[in-house]
This record gives sequence, C-alpha cells and structure tokens, in this order.
Amino acid sequence: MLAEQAKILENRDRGAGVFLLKLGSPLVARQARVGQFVQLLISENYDPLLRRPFCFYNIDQDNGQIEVLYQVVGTGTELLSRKKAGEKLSVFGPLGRGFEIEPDLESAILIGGGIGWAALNKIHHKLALRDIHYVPFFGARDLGFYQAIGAGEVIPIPPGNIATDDGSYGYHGFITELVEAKINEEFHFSKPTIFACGPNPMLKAVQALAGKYDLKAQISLEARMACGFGVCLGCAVKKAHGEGYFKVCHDGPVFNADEVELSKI
Amino acid sequence: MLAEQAKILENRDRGAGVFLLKLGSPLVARQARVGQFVQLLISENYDPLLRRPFCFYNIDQDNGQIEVLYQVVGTGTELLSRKKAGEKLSVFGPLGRGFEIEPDLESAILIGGGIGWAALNKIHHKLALRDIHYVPFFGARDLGFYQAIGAGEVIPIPPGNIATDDGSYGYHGFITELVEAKINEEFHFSKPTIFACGPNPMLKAVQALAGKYDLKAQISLEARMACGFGVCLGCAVKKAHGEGYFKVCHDGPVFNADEVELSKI
Amino acid sequence: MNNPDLSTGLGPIELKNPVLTASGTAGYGLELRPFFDIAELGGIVTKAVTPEPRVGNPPPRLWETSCGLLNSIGLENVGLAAFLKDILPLLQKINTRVIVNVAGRTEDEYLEVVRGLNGNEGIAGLEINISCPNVKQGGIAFGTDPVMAAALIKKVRAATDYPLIAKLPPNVTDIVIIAERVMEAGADVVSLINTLKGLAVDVNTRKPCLATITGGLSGPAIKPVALRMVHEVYQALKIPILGGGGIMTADDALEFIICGAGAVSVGTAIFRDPKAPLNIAQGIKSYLAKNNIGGIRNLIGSIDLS
Amino acid sequence: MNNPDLSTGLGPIELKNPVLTASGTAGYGLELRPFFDIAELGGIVTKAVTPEPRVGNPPPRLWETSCGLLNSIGLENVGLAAFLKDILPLLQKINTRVIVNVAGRTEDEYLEVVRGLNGNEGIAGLEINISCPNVKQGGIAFGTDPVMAAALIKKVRAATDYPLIAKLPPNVTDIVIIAERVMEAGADVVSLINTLKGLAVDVNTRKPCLATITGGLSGPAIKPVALRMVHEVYQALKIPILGGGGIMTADDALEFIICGAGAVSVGTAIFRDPKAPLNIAQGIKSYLAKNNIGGIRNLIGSIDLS
Ligand SMILES: Cc1cc2nc3c(=O)[nH]c(=O)nc-3n(C[C@H](O)[C@H](O)[C@H](O)COP(=O)(O)OP(=O)(O)OC[C@H]3O[C@@H](n4cnc5c(N)ncnc54)[C@H](O)[C@@H]3O)c2cc1C
Ligand SMILES: Cc1cc2nc3c(=O)[nH]c(=O)nc-3n(C[C@H](O)[C@H](O)[C@H](O)COP(=O)(O)OP(=O)(O)OC[C@H]3O[C@@H](n4cnc5c(N)ncnc54)[C@H](O)[C@@H]3O)c2cc1C
Ligand SMILES: Cc1cc2nc3c(=O)[nH]c(=O)nc-3n(C[C@H](O)[C@H](O)[C@H](O)COP(=O)(O)O)c2cc1C
Ligand SMILES: Cc1cc2nc3c(=O)[nH]c(=O)nc-3n(C[C@H](O)[C@H](O)[C@H](O)COP(=O)(O)O)c2cc1C
Ligand code: FES
Ligand code: FES
Repeated sequence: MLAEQAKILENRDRGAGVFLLKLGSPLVARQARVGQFVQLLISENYDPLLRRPFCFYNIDQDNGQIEVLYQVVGTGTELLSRKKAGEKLSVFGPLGRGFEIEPDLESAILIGGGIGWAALNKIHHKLALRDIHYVPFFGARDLGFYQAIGAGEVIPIPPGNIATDDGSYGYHGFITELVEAKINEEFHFSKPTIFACGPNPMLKAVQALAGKYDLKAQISLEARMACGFGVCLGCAVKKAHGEGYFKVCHDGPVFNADEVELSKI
Repeated sequence: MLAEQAKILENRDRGAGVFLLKLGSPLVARQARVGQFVQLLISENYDPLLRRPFCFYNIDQDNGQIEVLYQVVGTGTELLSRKKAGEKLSVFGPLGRGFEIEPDLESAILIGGGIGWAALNKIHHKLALRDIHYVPFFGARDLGFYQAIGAGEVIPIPPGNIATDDGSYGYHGFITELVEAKINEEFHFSKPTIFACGPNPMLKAVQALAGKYDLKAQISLEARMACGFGVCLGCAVKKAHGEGYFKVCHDGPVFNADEVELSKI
Repeated sequence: MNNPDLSTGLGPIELKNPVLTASGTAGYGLELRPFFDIAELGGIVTKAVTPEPRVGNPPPRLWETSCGLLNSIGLENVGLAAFLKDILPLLQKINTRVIVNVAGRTEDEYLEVVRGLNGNEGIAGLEINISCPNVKQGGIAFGTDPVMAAALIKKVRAATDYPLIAKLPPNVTDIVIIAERVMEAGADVVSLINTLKGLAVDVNTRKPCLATITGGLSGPAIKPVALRMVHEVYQALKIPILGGGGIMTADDALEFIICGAGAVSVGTAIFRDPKAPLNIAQGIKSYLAKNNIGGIRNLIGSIDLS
Repeated sequence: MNNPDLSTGLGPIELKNPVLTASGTAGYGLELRPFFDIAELGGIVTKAVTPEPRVGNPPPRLWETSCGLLNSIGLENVGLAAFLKDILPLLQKINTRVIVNVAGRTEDEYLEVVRGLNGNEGIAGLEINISCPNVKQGGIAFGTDPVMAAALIKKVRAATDYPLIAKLPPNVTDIVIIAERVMEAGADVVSLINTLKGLAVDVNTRKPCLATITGGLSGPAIKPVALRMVHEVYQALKIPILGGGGIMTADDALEFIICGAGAVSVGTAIFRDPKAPLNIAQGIKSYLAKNNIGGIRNLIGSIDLS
C-alpha cells in the first residue's frame, strides 16, 4: 500500500464509453493481487476532490505495469478519459482484500456484469488455464458494450454464456438466469465456487443463487469511497450476521456472499 | 462581446514560464481591438472557478485567429500551459476599452514591463510602421525573460532601450529611468504620447513621468476579475478625480494615466 | 411530455419559469442583453438599491477560493433616484419579472427606498436584503437577530403593497426561526441563501486578500449549505422559498426545487458564462420532459425522505 | 534561517510542530504508519470515543460536492473499553502527542468517557466534540447553545485534569460568544471548525445522497469560513486555537496560523494523500526558512490588518 507517480503508457478508447488505461507503476504492480484495487488521483486541483477507485484489470509484475478498464460515468472518469500517454498519474494501492483462489479449487463459475468484468478479467485468465471445471458468464447492456469490454477477447467465453439486456447479443435477459440453468445442467458432481462482480442487483441474484444451491461465492462490491484505506469509515456495507458494517475498502471489496447485506449500500 | 468555443492551434513554451497560445476564434478576432482582452475558461470543473483575463498579443482578423502571451503564475495559468493543440477552449470577448491611437499622433513612447508587453505587442507593430517619432522601451527581470517575451523579435527594440532588474541584459535598473533620460535627450520638439503596460510600480512611475513632462499617457491596468463585463463590480480602481471607482474590465483596462489612483488596486 | 409547464410562483409572484438572476451578479439585468433575450428568464433580481448612491468598498474586492468566490463589493449602486430615472424605465420594457433588491444602513434607509419604489409600474416584488455581510452598519445585524429582522420586515410591510421577499443570512444557528419570524412579520417569500462570511489571507504579505478583511462566499462551494437551509426551512414551514447558492447547472437548480424552492437564483455562474441562467432554464425543461413530469410545480418540495 | 523552530503550544499542550491529524480522518493515527513515521507530526487527534461501541450510520455515508466532502459516519468507534485496552497502549509507544476526541449523547456519556480516560499515560489532552452534526441527540445541541456548551465543559473540567480542547460547531450566528463561554467554563483551547451542515440530492431518484439526509461538509470548500471564524475568535479573545477546515497545503495551514491558530488539524486532505500532514509540516518549515522567520510562534496571529 503506497502512493506512486505512475506514467500513463496508454489510455485507449474502446468504444461505448469504455477506456483501457495502462500505467507504468512498478511498485504497485509488485504488490498487487487479483480483486484488489487502486485509487487514482485524477485532478491536481480540488474538483473532483477525492481519488477514484478502480480494480486491476491486469497486473504485469514483470514489466511493472497495471491496467484499469473503466467506464465514463461522471466528472472524474470523464477527466481521466482525456489524459494522454506520457502524462503522470498518482496511483495509490494496492488496496483491500482481493479474491481468494484456493489451491484445491475443483470447479468455478465466473459471473461478470458490465464494467464489473474488469475485476474478473485476470481471474478468467488464471482459471481458464487450470485443469478444473470452469465456466465463465458475462452480461452487458448490449452488443456494443460487450465488444467494448472485450470479455472474451483473449480467452473466449462460450457464446451461450453471454446475455444482454436488450437481446442484441446472446441471451435476452439476466445473466444469472443463464447461470442457474447451467448449474442445473452441468454441476451435478461438484460444487463450483462463484466469483462475481457487477451491479448490485446482479450481486443480489448471485447471493440468492449461492444460497439456493449452497455454493461458495466471492463477490466484489462497490461503494462510495473517500480514503480507500480504512480511515474515513465511509464505505460501509451492512454485515449479514451481527450488528454493524464492514468497510468495503478494507474488509473487501471482495466478500463472501453470505457475509454482507446488499439491500442498502 | 460573445463567448465562442475556440480551437487551440498552438500552445508553445517560450521558456522562463512564458507561453504563446494561438487560438482559432473567428468571431472574437473579428471584433477585437488593440488593448482589449478576453476571458478564458480554463477548467470545465469549478477549480479554478473563474475565467482568467488575458489581453490580445496578436489579432489576425483575416485568418480568424488571436494570440495570447502568458506567464505561468498560479493554478489557472499552470493548467492552461498543459493544454494541447486541438483541444477546445471557451473564449469570451473582446472585452473592455483598448488603446486609442489618434490619427494625428505625432510621436509616441511605448513602455512594456515584463509580461505587460503582451498588451503592447500589436501596438508596437502598428506604430513602428507609421511615419512618426516612435521609441519603444522594454523592461524585464532578466535576459531569459526578455528572450521568452520576444519583445524585439519581429520589429527590434534598440538595445539601449532595454532594462533588466538584474543587469543581465541592457540597462541595470528601472525602465522608466531610461525613458526619462530619452525624453530629456530626444523629445524637445514634440510631446510624445505614452502607451504603457506592466507591473503597478512601473505604471506609477509612468504616471509620475507623464505628470512631470505633461505628457498624455495611456496605461493598461490589471485587477482581480470575476465577470469581465461589468456586472460584478469587483475590479475596482480608484478614480483620481471625484469619488468612487472605475471598473477595470469595463472602463479600462486602458486608462489615461491621470484618471486613476494606483495606490490601491 | 413534450411541453412541460415551467411556470411557477413565489407566493403572490407568478413566474413564467423558475430561473432568476441573483442580486448583484447581473447588474440590473440589462447587462445580459448582449447574450440572450432576458425575457426568457423567470425574472431579474436587481443589484441592491440604497437611498443615496454608494461608491462601494475599496479594492481588492474579489478573491477566488476553492470552488468559491469571496466578494466585498459593499453595495456599490447608483442610488434610488437614478434607479427610478435611468434604469426602471428600461426594465419596464422587458417582458420578465423585475424584483428590486433593497438595502440600507438603518431601518429608515430601507423604508426610504421602499417608499420611493412604491407606485411604480413593472416591479413584481422587493427582495429585502437583510443579510449583506459586507456593510459595516445594518445589513447583517438585521438578519441574524430574529427580533430585529421581524421588526424591519414589519415596518417594510406596512410601507408597501409590493410582494416582499426577505433575503436571509446563512451565518446563523437556526435559519428556521428567522424565516418563521419574518413570515409572521409579513414577508411573502424568503430568499435563501446569501453569501457565507469568509476570509482568505495572502501568506506572503500576511494581509487579508480583501480590503475589508472578510467578505461573502458564493459559488459551488456553498451549495451543500444552501440546500440544507432550504430543506430545513421548507420541511419546517412549507413557505415560498427563492433558493440559491452555488447553482451552476440545471441539476443544481433542480436540487433546490426538489428541496422546496419555488424558484431559484443564479449568481456566480454568470461570471463563468453570461448565458448560464438561460441554459439552466432550458436544462430544467429537458429534465421535466425526459422524466415525464408535467410541470415544475410537481417537483417543488418533492424530496423523497422515505 | 536554516533551522526554524517548529515547536508550538496549545495552551498547556506543548507540540513539536503545529500539524495534527483531524479527528475521524486518520483513524487512531496508527493507520498512517505504513506511509510515514507519525512521530514526525505535532500530534494525533483520535476518532471520537464514546462510552459504548457504536456501529455508526447506515450507508451511503459519503458524498462528494464541489471541492468538498459530505460525510455522515455517525461516530462509529470501538468504544471506551476497547480504546483503553487495544489502542491506547499502541499509541503510548509513539513519540507524539495523542489527543483523544470525546463524544456522547448526554452529559453523562461525555463524563463517562472522560473519567475512563483519567489516569492513563500518554494522553496529552482531550478534544471535547460538542459539534458533531451527524448524531441525533446531543452532539450539535451542546455546541450551538452557549449555555449548554459551557455547562458541559464545566462538568468535564471538574472531572479531569487533562488539558481540554472544546471543538465548536461552525453552524452558529456568533462563534465568539460560544468560544468565550467555554473558555470561562474551563476549556484551555478551542478547536475550530468542525464540519458545516450540508445536504445534497440525487435529482434522478429525488432522494438525499446520504442516508441520514444531512451530513457534515469538510474540505477546501469550507476553508474561507473556517479562517473567518479563527480570525474572529482570535481577534476578540486571543485564546489558544486549534485551527482547521479544508487545509490541503502548507500555505493553507499558514493562513490559519497567521489568523491566530497555535496549531492546525488536517483532515480531508489525508483522503487524497495519506502523507499530507507530513508534507504540510515540512512545507511550513520551508516557508519559515525561506522567509527568515525564527519560529512558528512568531507567526501565530501575525495577520497584518493595517
Ligand atoms: C473497489 C472499487 C473498484 C472499482 N473498479 C472499477 C473499475 O475497474 N472500472 C470502472 O469503470 N469503475 C470501477 N469502479 C467504479 C468507479 O470508481 C466509479 O465509476 C468512479 O469513481 C466514478 O467517478 P466519476 O467522478 O466519473 O463519477 P461521479 O461524477 O462521482 O458519479 C457518477 C455516477 O457514478 C456513481 N459512482 C461514483 N463513484 C462510485 C463508487 N465509488 N461506487 C459506486 N458508484 C459510484 C455515482 O453515484 C453517480 O451515479 C470501482 C469502484 C470501487 C469502489
Ligand atoms: C485585463 C487583463 C489582462 C491581462 N493580460 C495578461 C496577459 O496578456 N498575459 C498574462 O500572462 N497575464 C495577463 N493578465 C494577468 C492574468 O490574468 C493572471 O496572471 C492570471 O489570471 C493568473 O491566474 P492563475 O490562476 O494562474 O493565478 P492565481 O493562482 O489566481 O494567482 C497567482 C498570482 O497571480 C496574481 N493574479 C491572479 N490574477 C490576477 C489578475 N487578474 N490581476 C492581477 N494579478 C493577478 C495573484 O494575486 C497571485 O499572486 C491580465 C490581467 C488582466 C486583468
Ligand atoms: C459579486 C457579488 C455581489 C453581490 N451583491 C449582492 C447584493 O447587492 N444584494 C444581495 O442581496 N446579494 C448580493 N450578492 C449575493 C447573491 O445574490 C447570491 O445570494 C449569492 O452570491 C449566492 O448565490 P451564487 O452562489 O449563485 O452566487 C452578491 C454576490 C456576489 C458574488
Ligand atoms: C469522514 C470524517 C469523519 C469525521 N469524524 C469526526 C469525529 O469523529 N469527531 C470530530 O470531532 N470531528 C470529526 N470530523 C471532522 C474533522 O475532524 C474536521 O474538523 C473537519 O473535517 C474539517 O477539517 P478538514 O476539512 O481538514 O477535513 C470528521 C470529518 C470527516 C471528513
Ligand atoms: S473509503 Fe474510507 S474507510 Fe473505506
Ligand atoms: S470583473 Fe466584474 S465588473 Fe469587472
């Protein structure tokens, strides 16, 4: 966990408001783990005031590089999208608790929703190469967004495992419906672990699925953040058991699905 | 007076913290007059909040271009200096009352101090081409700054008419001392009109000179501005005669030296 | 919804749309004419008018802070007589509501202006400025003390039939009490908020950045405080509110309206963009259309507190 | 001047330099250890301590505004017992001043915390938080009413020998009166300012952006207001002041010191850069050296009002 002046190596427009940012950030890259995140300082002035959190889309420790896949949604991401290769950017990280891939993992399901795929990209690459029963799923609003995210670009996702909100590609509907069908069809002999990141409604559906089929699920959450390292106590998410709140930046962003209450975040 | 999305054609680092900004801004260029100024909107966010005023260094009506010569002194100019050709910039102008060059002008003295030269550059070009007794003077902090400003680049200034604060080029001392010497030597038969822009202490010395030798002098002032077009009443400068204040943006920035009281601005 | 209804009201004052210029930030409104047709606005609130002309405070009068502007203009204005003679006739020709901002050093000065304005055509209401932080006597003292504020408004009420908007100072412990008292005293509307009292120092000279030491803070920096006060007053009293403070965009204006403002005033935004009030009015219209809301009145105070 | 003297004091509390972390923005100070040696700071002001643990407010607890941050944490903390057992022992090992921020819902709760802290090593003083805008009962009520504020401080004074810093709320008409009363009641220092009460609304959902509706505004947006209050209190009372509110840079801190703060607290800046307090301390040193000023004490209240 440190702050480093990184160099922007690339900030590529992938269409549909999605950009891929490649940073030379050797110290952060060295410590980074899948599912953790960084806080980027987007403005040297005070508007926007706070850093913005983004997870690692890719970590290249050998070359001291990290990648962030982001979607333009507001002031900060809009400003970020205008930065050019060669400029500097203060990177603070790696932060939080990432995904845990147990060594004896037998089977796995990956569920990415929209830009949430960014958190899963690296795990997708890792799991696909392992000798386990592994099935990735991806949902997006439409074909254009699917292409911009590039979920299946390097290592393909079976077309049957893709859903879009408008039906412009793959299944017309929620990705979790596809997942449930597959669980019923395919996973008779092993209990897959779910790894998921996406919008809150999707994560709630994942919680429900995991509960119904008694599956372990690791879900990556988002919350409004100020500090990103546990001192402001701002990024609260309700504990499912007992009183009180976890801090998404410190106790997460990855949680076991049964640890957290997603009704309010 | 209008606001126009201008295109940055060039934003060239001239050294010593001085930059030359060339803008494609046909509507503003068409109306612009020497000594007037524009307000540039430097940030789309609110820090800095206000536009920043800069005078016309050059006006090219034929090509619909204007130029601004600026010095990096704080947040706004620092941000401006990082803009690249091709980006857009909102230009608001032309604003204020510029220099008046009377058709029957017989002789003239130009006195530029530091970045204040920006306001005089265009007038320098105009007067040098006229068949009058015309003498330009320029003062700067040092040789490096003199070169960055480029006061004598296109149309030279006699080396004897240049002063630097540290003596690294030309006369070692205040430019107004040089001017006074020249008035005594050269202007026996005509009363030159002074056109001046520079730091406040220099303008005060110009006021004193004009008073002593009973010369007309037009001086261009600076003041903290909010609106730039006379509605906020913020850019006050005390009237020399009678009670009350002029507004630099509206009644100036160019004033007759005897109209204003420069002790407090 | 293709043509949502932008018309709204502030107590007895009917407005064709909810966007007004804030006092002191658009001169007498006329200065905006080069940029757009000011009849497109809900109204104009003039620069403060005092009995005699005022030259205002010495410079420096302005200082920029983070997302904010400190000013100390000191109510520079042409005075009542010149306003009536030179300015009001021009304003009367424009098809928009004109609200005259009234200020003074003493109760008598306020009353003198109000009486002088009486009987003139084309004045939709008076905004009584009991909250200017940049005038030594009077001004802020009237506003921060509920009893004095009410006493002043009562006398003004007795002196005129124009609709009265009391412009309250935000530098107070309890804005609701003051709002309540001035309404009881006869105000029709409260205007929230004027500038917050602030200070900046030049660390090199160790002098204050403004000649008057402190000044009034406006701009986006103060928006959260302004919204909070509008919300508090609306929830407690459900009275007509002219809301403002840091409005730069249509969304900002909508926040105020949702919190309970019947109309909004746009000030500092004009310094970045003279067309800001017009753009904001148009943006509000688009929002209504997009969200299929019939009119602005459906939105006022519609905050969802569930 | 090669080695200016950074040491300063807040009444009875001696500090090696004027930079402290602000309560609630650096946890218990320990969380900053990965980034720098916190013994380099003048001191640490802890997160509020209440008698029992508190889970805090429901989310969302944060909302960014223009140059500002609205928060509504709700004094989430581990409670007195855990503070004494788990945290204080760690803080005792660090060579810097530890100031414990104390909060409660009732006078008795404040007193319970104060008594529990009594007799412990390594506490340089208590900051009595009578100004938190995010707690329903108590909190802000104590601070905005001068009589209640003084009554509380008097009881706390009687209950402990620790130096007392009264942290006052800025949402008041007259900060000087409250400062005067709490000093009369036995406070040694006042801390100015806590957050301004603010609100933001999501125009799409029409819901407040924070679960608690209103929250506390911090960051650069509030700096002019904070400076003004420090200036007013210092000019009127010449008492020891812990100044803060929007300090991001050494220059910001210097503005507060020139206005009369004996030391400063750095809060929101830590969220942009955990090393901000250290950088600010170093920047102050450079300023003193560059301007040939012997020590920080020469600067306190040195504003040039001529
Ligand atoms: C741990 C973590 C990892 C993330 N990883 C990625 C990523 O890899 N790629 C990516 O594109 N985005 C990611 N996000 C979301 C990203 O941080 C926000 O989109 C970004 O901060 C928005 O900034 P803005 O200034 O553009 O938007 P704003 O103008 O601040 O807000 C625009 C909209 O986005 C919402 N929003 C803003 N910040 C957040 C936030 N922190 N959490 C949830 N909603 C928010 C707002 O409510 C608002 O509706 C991540 C968030 C977290 C907490
Ligand atoms: C009519 C007019 C014409 C101008 N023309 C030019 C020009 O052609 N080239 C050029 O380089 N500069 C010019 N200036 C000055 C220029 O506007 C300021 O340097 C600029 O606004 C500083 O912005 P900033 O954000 O970088 O500095 P800030 O961070 O705002 O301030 C840095 C320092 O500059 C001083 N300063 C800031 N703004 C002004 C101002 N408006 N007047 C005086 N001092 C100020 C501040 O007091 C401070 O000491 C002109 C100013 C006026 C009023
Ligand atoms: C330069 C300036 C001058 C002002 N003059 C007046 C005035 O004369 N009378 C008044 O009631 N308010 C005056 N105000 C306050 C504004 O009307 C408005 O209430 C305040 O600026 C907050 O709104 P804003 O953030 O949109 O500017 C002035 C504000 C500024 C910035
Ligand atoms: C997230 C957050 C939590 C805070 N918690 C406390 C607290 O527990 N007790 C307290 O007295 N002040 C608390 N404050 C107020 C700060 O200590 C400080 O007074 C205020 O934020 C202004 O300073 P700043 O602008 O430097 O942050 C908190 C502020 C923030 C932003
Ligand atoms: S963002 Fe500050 S605790 Fe998580
Ligand atoms: S800058 Fe507003 S009147 Fe001159």
